Amino acid sequence: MTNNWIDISNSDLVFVMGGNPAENHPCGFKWAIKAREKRGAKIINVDPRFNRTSAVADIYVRIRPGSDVAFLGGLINYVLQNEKYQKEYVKIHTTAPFIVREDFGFKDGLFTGYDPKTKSYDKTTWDYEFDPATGYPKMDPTLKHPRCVLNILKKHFSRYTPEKVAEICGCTKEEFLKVAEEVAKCGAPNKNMTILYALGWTQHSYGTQLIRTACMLQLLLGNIGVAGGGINALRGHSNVQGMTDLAGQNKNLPTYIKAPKPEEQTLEEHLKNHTPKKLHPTSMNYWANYPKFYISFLKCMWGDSATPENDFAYHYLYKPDKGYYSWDEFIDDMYKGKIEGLVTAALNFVNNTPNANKTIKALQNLKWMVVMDSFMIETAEFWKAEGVDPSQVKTEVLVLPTGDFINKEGSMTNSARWIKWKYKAVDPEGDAKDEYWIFGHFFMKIKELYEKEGGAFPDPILNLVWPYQNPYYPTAEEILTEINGYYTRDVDGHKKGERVRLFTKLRDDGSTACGGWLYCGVFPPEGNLAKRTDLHDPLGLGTYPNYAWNWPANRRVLYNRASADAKGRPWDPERPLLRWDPEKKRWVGDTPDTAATAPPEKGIGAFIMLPEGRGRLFAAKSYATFKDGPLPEHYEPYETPVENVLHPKVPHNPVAKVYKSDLDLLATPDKYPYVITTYHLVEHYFYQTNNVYSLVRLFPTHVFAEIPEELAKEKGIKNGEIIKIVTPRATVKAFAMITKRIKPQNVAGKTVYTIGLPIHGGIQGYLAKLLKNNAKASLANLISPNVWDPNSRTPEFKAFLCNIEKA
Amino acid sequence: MEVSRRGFLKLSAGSLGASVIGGLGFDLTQAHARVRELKITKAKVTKSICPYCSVSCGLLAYSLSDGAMNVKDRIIHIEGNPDDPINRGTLCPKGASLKDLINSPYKLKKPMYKPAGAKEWKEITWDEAIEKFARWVKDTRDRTFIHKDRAGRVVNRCDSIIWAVGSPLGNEEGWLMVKVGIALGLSARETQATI
Amino acid sequence: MSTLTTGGTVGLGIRRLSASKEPDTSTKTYPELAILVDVSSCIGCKACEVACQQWHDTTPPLLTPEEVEKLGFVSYQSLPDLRHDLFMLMKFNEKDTEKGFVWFITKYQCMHCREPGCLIACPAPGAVIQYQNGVVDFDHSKCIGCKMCVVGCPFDVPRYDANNKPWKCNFCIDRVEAGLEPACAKTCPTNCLTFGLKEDMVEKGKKIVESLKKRGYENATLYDPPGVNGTGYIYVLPHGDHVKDYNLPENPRIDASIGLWKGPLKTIGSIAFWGTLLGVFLQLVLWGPIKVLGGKENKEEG
Amino acid sequence: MAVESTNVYEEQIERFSALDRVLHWTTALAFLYCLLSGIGIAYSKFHWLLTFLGGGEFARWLHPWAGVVFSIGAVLMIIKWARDMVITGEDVLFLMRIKAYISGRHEELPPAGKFNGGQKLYAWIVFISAIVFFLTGIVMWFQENFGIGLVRWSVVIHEISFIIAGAFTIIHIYMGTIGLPGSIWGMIGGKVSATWARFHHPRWYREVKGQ
Repeated sequence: MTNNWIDISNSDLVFVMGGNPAENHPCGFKWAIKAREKRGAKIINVDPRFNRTSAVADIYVRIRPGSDVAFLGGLINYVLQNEKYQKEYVKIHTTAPFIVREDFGFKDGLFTGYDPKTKSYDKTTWDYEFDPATGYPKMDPTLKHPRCVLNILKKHFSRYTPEKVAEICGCTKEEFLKVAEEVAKCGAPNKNMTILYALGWTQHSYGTQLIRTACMLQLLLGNIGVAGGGINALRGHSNVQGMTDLAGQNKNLPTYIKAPKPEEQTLEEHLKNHTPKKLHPTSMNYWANYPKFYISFLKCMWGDSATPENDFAYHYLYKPDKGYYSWDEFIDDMYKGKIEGLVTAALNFVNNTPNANKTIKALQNLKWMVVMDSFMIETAEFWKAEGVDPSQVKTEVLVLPTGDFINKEGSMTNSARWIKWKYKAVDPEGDAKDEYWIFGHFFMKIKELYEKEGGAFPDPILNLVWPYQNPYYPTAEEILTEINGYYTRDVDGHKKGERVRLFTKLRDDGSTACGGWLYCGVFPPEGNLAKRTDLHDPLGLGTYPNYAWNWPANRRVLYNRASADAKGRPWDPERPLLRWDPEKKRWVGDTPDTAATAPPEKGIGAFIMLPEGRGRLFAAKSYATFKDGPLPEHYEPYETPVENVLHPKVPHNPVAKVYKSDLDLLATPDKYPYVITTYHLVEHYFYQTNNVYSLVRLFPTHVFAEIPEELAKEKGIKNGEIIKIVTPRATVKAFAMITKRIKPQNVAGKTVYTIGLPIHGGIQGYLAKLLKNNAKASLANLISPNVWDPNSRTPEFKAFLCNIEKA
Repeated sequence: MEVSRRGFLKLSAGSLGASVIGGLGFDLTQAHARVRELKITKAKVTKSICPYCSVSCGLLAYSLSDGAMNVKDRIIHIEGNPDDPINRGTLCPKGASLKDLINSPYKLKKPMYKPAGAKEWKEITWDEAIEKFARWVKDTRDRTFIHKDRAGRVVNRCDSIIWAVGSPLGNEEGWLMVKVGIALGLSARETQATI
Repeated sequence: MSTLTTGGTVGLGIRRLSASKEPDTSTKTYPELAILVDVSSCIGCKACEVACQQWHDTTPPLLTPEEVEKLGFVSYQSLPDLRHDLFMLMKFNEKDTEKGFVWFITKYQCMHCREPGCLIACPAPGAVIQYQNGVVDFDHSKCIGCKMCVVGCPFDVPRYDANNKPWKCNFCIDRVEAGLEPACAKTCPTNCLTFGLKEDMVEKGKKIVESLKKRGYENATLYDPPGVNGTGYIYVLPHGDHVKDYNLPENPRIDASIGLWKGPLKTIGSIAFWGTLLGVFLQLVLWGPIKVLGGKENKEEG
Repeated sequence: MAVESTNVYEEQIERFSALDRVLHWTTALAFLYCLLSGIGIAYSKFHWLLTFLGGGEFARWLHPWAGVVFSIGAVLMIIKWARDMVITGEDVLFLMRIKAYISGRHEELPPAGKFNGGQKLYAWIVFISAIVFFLTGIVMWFQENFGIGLVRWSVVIHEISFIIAGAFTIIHIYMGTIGLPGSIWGMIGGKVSATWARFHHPRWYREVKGQ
């Protein structure tokens, strides 16, 4: 989240789309209700289903699953055509004035540079036109130039007229305009809109672009960096933000520094490729400090054996050849037998990946598998799945019982980037151990094996810094010291081993070690700031500067410099998130993006992490663009009942990751006419809560599908009857819950029915006993298609096709 | 309520008279209701964070005893932490039922192992489990380690072990697992951020 | 003997007991407590239902698929009705109304009426207790299991277990006595439930009703039924003209039959009972037993 | 004051058969238990009564079962005695002159048959109230399967019939024991003295004597 949970209550309009916070983040959603109570804010909810967020929303609009970009594109078009964007903000805080290259274009659903054979883009044309003299992109502050980013947007989104939006989304024009008017009001400087979204937007084959549409809308309305504004992803697990930062996906080492590529044989080459150059004189371009973070990370991993002479042990790091190697390719490679071992901790592989049958088949090709969890999960018992003969499964499986959150001390990072500490209450059940113990023993054992027997390239293991007093049982605060970073030698007044105060102090000469630069500052010499519980809120905007610690540098709202105009005066005096105090010559309020004493006149851009120093309305190639285009475009889900009204020849995202194995079949509307969307309920959390008596009890039907009344009448399905949801991949059995909350929609001239299927089936805990032989066929992800967003590798769970029959 | 001597004397003549007629002199005084003792009065309270969604609500976990040594501790009640500025004492249905998650009968109690082709789990000790875990990783890594790729470039990686870190892990244990994964040079590393 | 001693009980904040004389409670006064249910911000998440069940350590049943199919009961509601091991229940009702589709979601439990039907109907002295803070609770040691509380309750709340003892929400009186707030009110994520003094809750409720009217809910009302002298749970209902759809009774009050049965009939009964006893006693005294007269008086039968 | 006849042996006439007596006393005992536990339950002033009837819960448990016994007994009574209890013109006259009856001036009364007007009236009160008790009792006992309105009013009706039946039962018990000396033995031993019969039930006496 750019802002934080309590900040939502500072908002004038809470726009909830692509997410159901009332059900999936209830205690966070209170702040939207408080916004209504405190500021008379309106809550708008756009969702295919009338869910429990809609029950308390002021305005509810039903759209067809998968038509989100059309709706948002329509809003951008409305804001641009009616000049409702915040002109002053757009001029100084976004890349609107930047001029785009002449040869960039978009026609019939494709951007320039598409190569059908490789199904990928050559992105050279997606860039600015550079001024040879300064080396910076050309700009037109008057925003008149036809190819300045603002006009490029105007042209691109001109096709998203209210009529077209109604046609694609299945809502009425009036409904759309009602929302558009409310949203447009928030273009005013003193009216802030916050957008709350979650997996409803991410789980599409064009999820990343979908979210960018919302970011661009907020930038145009001047709502980024302001109190009660921002783009707020309501993330999944309690520590998913922490694990995204620290555990890092394949291409990332902890805190978003990159794994080296094979062609970057020396550290110096790697650092050159990943240290961006400024694209505007006022840009702070903070990633320029990449070398400090990288070398500090190497020092943290391999300590003394990482010396300037051996490139700080750069060669110890693995160099993957695939650009981005994630779940989809894991399954595909396992399915092809390329993977020998699988180690998962607190992750239910089978239930969480689409087309679960393929995953179950893939797991059978493994040699061994180690599962660490506190419950017996479907992944560990894949050999008991439907139609699998255990005697044929050669995989050796090891299940290690781990304690859960209450048995471990440590910190968790919530969706608003607050790092909060928790204490251990009781010991784990039975012989279960917590992960500190397990990895302590595992590492010491494998190190011992390498010391005794040697093996392939043992150096990174043997020289790994393992600075724990009890190496077999590391403690939370020892590890937090590593993550926070410490001085490796006495340097300018700091003792060896003293913890670093903030990431600005990190150095690239090997004198500092830091496991995660973003988290540097959580554990200064004074003590563990994650444990702070001071409830003072001087600004009254819910920032609570002294409660726990917020990466980066305890900044509670990202890009808060953008909440003030060129002279440092807040757009809305009533919500002064950040103000330049001329007497004190300092910024006052939340921790500023820029240096606290940098006067506004210097004009340092608010978006300090971007080379342009400004919000990117156009994802130029010069800095980390996207695989499927610099601008969002409405593409139909891979399994859709209607053709793409805007460009029939290119119906789907041309660059989406689609797999073609024998099990990866795609449904077509003729045999599978109904759209189906999968989602969570407030009563359950993924599959773990099937082991919790008082939650399984809350839904008598345990596993149900929400069927519109009209469809049920047509099919003669009674309430409570068990029905089969059929897709080419598999069939799921569930109870039929006939409801009025999903209604048929008229989309592109066709009547489209939508069916809702909560994902909480499975065989864990009480469900196996209750559902008996239907349990194995109750897992929602048996039927989801193996289609993934190309940038973030999120499966398209939210919109695909199925047919329903009586069981 | 035993009727104390003073209480008995307070029985004014009027009510005494009525009771004689009514109860033939029997005095079955009203023992009044006693309110149930607050079940968490003496319990040890620990501050923790709900493991479910990313609001990360602060909560108070009350355990069975006051922390004395000779007690096998157990969670008896969990409610929201009123001093956490985000949830301020509130919890959703999942948070409110955390006691049942922690004390669930389905909790795994022992390391278990399934040999190739077996039909049932076998219980094994922790030492054997750690031994197997380390042995498997070492064998696969040694066998499939790629020092140089086909183009002769030093890559030092192992592609054939998937090292998947789930999001329920806290920052510290998650980072510890990743640190070991990087040290082993595993390229198939992923965190549960996108599924 | 059901007459109240003026000593102990009142000291404990008890306002009145079932089937007992109403004591004078002027010595100590306690503020009346209430919970405001602002239905307009209730997201139906059932956190209250879980918190209540967790605090009271009850274990409501897991319906098996066969039971579900037989009942045909498929809804977001966890069970069709309150039970002896389910003190409160979130009721869901999907309805197309003249103002479009509305999802009526209501928290249902004992309303802690100020004129409790259960207490009035209960014949066992001391079995139903009303504290001065308005909470109504059962005392199983006094209850004889005659189920008159079920007959008397205008909201159909008390439920009997196998020991023939009634159960219902007791406003977490143990928490309230210890100075805490009820479990449901504390856990409610969106502050739809607010716990406090009755007058504060009524005032806050009225303010919410005003703001709802401004937001287009013209017939928003504050549901604090006068038929039972107001309740411990008061509801802000956005659609005040659809009280029935909220699964709440339109005009809950003490049924005339109970008033009749506990009031006049009791006096008539006592009069009849003592009257007859007096009658036979007078007959005995005035004319004495009607003996068989031997000899002269009844010579006509001869 | 009238003097009781003192001769040692007096001719005894059988008034009630063994079956009558067994039937009467089982029904009477059940009814008595119901009445007392009814008072104990319904009237808070008499709640202490329940301690003598087995405790509050036990009394509430036994009350309906005793009611069932009473109802069956009453039905059998109806079958057996309804014919004798038909109220005739004479009985109405008898009731009109009830004041004479209770003050011992028998001469003004029409000669009574086996049962005089008062006894017949009481019989019918018991028969009707038994049915009412049974119906309303079943509704209150298994109240889950009845509408709440029906349950509430059956409580009221149950109490009304209790008041009526209860009052008359007090009279019945009084008359049967103290009010008319010698009649209790008719219901216990089954025989009454000839003079008793001739005095109280002349017509019945004449029928028995075959005149």
